[in-house]
Amino acid sequence: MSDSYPASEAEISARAKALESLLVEKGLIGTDAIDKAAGAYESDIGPMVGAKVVARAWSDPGFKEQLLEDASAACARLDVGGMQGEHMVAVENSEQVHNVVVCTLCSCYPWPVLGLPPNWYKYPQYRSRTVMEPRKVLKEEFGLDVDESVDIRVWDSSAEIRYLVLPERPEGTEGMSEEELASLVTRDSMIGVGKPRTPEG
Amino acid sequence: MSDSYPASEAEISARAKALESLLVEKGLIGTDAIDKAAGAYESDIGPMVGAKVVARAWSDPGFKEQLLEDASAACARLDVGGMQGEHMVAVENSEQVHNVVVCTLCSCYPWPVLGLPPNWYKYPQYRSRTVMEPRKVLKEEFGLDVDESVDIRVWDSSAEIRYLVLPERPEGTEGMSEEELASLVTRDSMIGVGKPRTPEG
Amino acid sequence: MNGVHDLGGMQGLGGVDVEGNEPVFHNPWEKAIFGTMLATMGQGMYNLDEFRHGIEVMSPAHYLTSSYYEHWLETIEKNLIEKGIIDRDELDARTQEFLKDPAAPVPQREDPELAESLSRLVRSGASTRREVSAKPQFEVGDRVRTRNVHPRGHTRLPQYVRDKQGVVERVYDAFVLPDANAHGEGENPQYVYSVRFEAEEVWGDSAEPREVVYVDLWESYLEPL
Amino acid sequence: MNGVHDLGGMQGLGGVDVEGNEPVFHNPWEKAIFGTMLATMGQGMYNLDEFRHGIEVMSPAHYLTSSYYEHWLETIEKNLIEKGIIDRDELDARTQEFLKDPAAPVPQREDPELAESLSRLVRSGASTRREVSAKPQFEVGDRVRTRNVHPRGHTRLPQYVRDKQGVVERVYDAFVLPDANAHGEGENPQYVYSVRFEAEEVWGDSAEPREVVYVDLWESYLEPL
Repeated sequence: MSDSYPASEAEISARAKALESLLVEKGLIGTDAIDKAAGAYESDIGPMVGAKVVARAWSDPGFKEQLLEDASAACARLDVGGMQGEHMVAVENSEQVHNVVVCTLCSCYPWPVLGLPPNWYKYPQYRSRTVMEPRKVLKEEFGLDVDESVDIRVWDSSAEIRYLVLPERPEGTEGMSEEELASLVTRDSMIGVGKPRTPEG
Repeated sequence: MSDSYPASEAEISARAKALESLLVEKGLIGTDAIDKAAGAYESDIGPMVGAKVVARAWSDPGFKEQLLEDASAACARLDVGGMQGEHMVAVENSEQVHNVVVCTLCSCYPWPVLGLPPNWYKYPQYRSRTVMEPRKVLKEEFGLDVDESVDIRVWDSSAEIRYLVLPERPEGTEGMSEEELASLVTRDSMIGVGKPRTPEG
Repeated sequence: MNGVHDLGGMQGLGGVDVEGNEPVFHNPWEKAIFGTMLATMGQGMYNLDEFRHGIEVMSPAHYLTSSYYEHWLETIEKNLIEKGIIDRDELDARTQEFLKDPAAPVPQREDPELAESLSRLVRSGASTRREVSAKPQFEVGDRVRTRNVHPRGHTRLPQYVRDKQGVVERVYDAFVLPDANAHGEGENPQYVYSVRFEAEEVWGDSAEPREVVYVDLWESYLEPL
Repeated sequence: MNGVHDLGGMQGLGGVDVEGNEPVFHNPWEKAIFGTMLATMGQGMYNLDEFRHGIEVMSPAHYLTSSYYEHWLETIEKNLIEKGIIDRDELDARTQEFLKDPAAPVPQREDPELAESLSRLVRSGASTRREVSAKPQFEVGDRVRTRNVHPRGHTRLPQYVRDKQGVVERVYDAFVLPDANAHGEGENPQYVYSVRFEAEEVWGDSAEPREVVYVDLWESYLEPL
C-alpha cells in the first residue's frame, strides 16, 4: 500500500480505519479508550497549562526558583506532568539571553505543558534551519527580532528531556493576578519563537 | 507546472517539447543540430571507445605508461576526447588495489570514453553508499567480490577531472589482438564495479 | 542511521509554514492514529525507540512527501506487523474495504480498563530514566568530543554535531539507550548530558554570531577531550 | 548548499537498481532534453555550475521523486527563464498545448552552423582549466584539513569530507571555481587537488577496512595542517 506517494487523504484515512478496526476486533484496543485519551489533548492538555506554570513563576519567586532548578517537580506542585514531559527543564529568557527549542531528529515537545506540537514544529523547514540560523528563522518566519546583542541558545531535544522556555514577564503587568498573567502567555513564547502578549494587547 | 510531483511522463514529455519548440521558434537552436549531437552518444561515443583505450594499454607498455601519466594526452593519440572528459585520469587496478569511481554530488562521468552514464550511476543509492561501504556495494549490488586483502580506492569525481579505471588484463589472453582484447572490456570494468570478461566468456 | 530525518543544518527546504488557529487534529484520522499509537505503545506492543526508528527507515522520498501522521501510521503498521500482532495482507484487504466504502464505521468496543490505564499514561507518563550503579563519566564543565560514528541503526546523535567539540552543561540521570532499545538489544541505560556547542564549532564561518546549541547526548556518544 | 543532492554517506536509500541492456536514452524526451542542454549550454546561455546549482535548489522531495532528465529539464527551464531567454507563462502555455495534443510535432529548423559547433563541442569539450600566475599552495604529500563551511550557494565540497584531515595525493591545474561561477561572481580560478582520506577519518568505527576515498577539492576548501 505504501509504495506510491504522496498517499491520498482517502488512502490514509482508510488505512487508519483498517488498523483501528483490526485491533478492535482482536480485542486489543477499545475505541472509547482511544477517543478519551486522544481527546485529552483537544481539551485540557495544551498551552494554557504551560501558561499557568509561567504565570505562577512570574508571580512567585520561590516557585520560579524551583521551576528553573527542577521543572518536573515544580510542575507537579500544580498537578502538571505526564507523557512526553516526564523530565522537564525550564530555560529562562532575559535581556541577555533568548532561548528557543527545536527537535532536529523528530518532533519532541513538552506535551504536558504545551499539548501536541503545531505542524510547523514537526516539519522539515523549522527543524533544519533553527539550529543553524536561529536569528534569521525567528525574524523572517516568526517576526521576532532578537537584538544582535542578545545571545541565542538553541535547545535540540534529542533525548528524553523536554524543554520549556520561561519568557520574560512583559512590562506594565505589575499587580496583575496569575490568571491575568496567564492570558498573556502564548504557546510560541514558551517554544521561544515569540514573546508574550503585552497588557495593551 | 513543477509544483506537484512526481510528474507524469506525459508532463515531462510535453514540457521538453514545449521548451524545444520555443527555442526553435526564437531561432536559438536547430533541431538537426540537437539530434545529431545527442545522437553521437547513441552511436559512436560509448564504452567501446574506452575499451579500445584499455586494450591498447594492455598491448602497448609505452601507451599504458602515458595513459597513467596523462590520460587525456594518451587518449588524444587515439583521437579520443571531448566534452566531460577534457581532463581524464586513469587509475590502475592490480592484485593489491581495486579502484572504483563515483560522483556523490551529481553524476560526473568520463563521457568520451564511456558515453553517458547508466541510471544506477546517476541515482541516489550508488552515489550515497559507494563512498561509505564500497566493498559491500560491489559484492551485494554488482556481484563483485573484492578480497579482504585488496585495498579499495574510491574516486569521488567532485571537480572537472574524470576518472577511468584501467582494469587488470584477464589471464589467458596472451597473443590476443587489440580488437580481441577490446571485446573483453566492459563498461562496468572501467567504472570499477566489474571485471573484464575472460576469454572463455 | 544517516537518514533524511536527521535534518539539522539541511538547506533548501524553504520557509516555515505557520498555520493560524491550527486545530490539534486536522481531521478524524489524525486523531485516530494518535489514539492508536497511545493504545498500542501504551500497552507495550513496541517501544518509543522502535516507533521512531520505524519512521526513520521510510524511504527518504516517502518521508519528505508524506504528512506527520502518515509517518506515524507507517511505523505503527510496521511495528505491529513485525511483532505478529497484525497481518499485512489482512490490513491491506481491510484498507481496500474502507477505500470502497469510506463512510463505513469502525467497530466500537468499550474497554474501561484500557481507558483508565491510558488516562494514567497521559497523566503520569512512562519515564525511561533508570537507576545505574556507575557514576557519570563526565562532570559539568568537562570538554568533550562527540564520536564520529555512522551506525546503520537508530541513534540520537545528530550528524551535525558528530566529531565536534563541546562542553558538558548539565549532567542528567541515566536513561534507556535508544541505539540498543530500538533493536531489541535491551535497555542498556547510560547517563545523558546536555552538551553545549559554540555555533562556530558546528557551522564554521557560516555560523550566526552569539549562538550556542545545546544537544542532549548519551554517554557513549562522547569522548573526553 | 547542504542539499539532498549531497548524498555521500546517506543511508536507507535501498539497493542499486541495475538495468540490463540499458539504452542510452529511454525515450524521445530524454534525448530531446539532453540535446537541448548541449545546444543551450553549448551556446553559453548558462554555465555548467549554474546548471548544476539549478538542480540543487529543487526541493528535496522533488529531487528524490523525479528522474534524472527531469532534473535537467528543471534546471534548463530555470536558467533560461532567469536569463530572460524563455518566458515562464509562454512555456506553461505551450506545455498545455502539447499535453492536449501529445502527438503534435516540434517545429523543425536546420542550423548547420550550430550543428557544426555542437559537434566540435562534443569532440573537443569545453575545458574549465585556467592559467593562474600564483603557485599552488599545497604539494603532494601535504597534510590538509578541509574547511568546516556550509555555504548557502553552490559548492563542490561534499559534506561527508568537511572538517576532515587528508593528504594531497595529486596537484592538478587551476580550474574555474564553481562556488563563484554558479552565482555570476566570475571564474575565480583556483588549483584543484586530489585529496586522500582514510575511511577511518571519514566514517570512524563505521568504516570498511582497507578503504581510502579520494576527493577532488579546490584550494580554498583546504587549510594546511
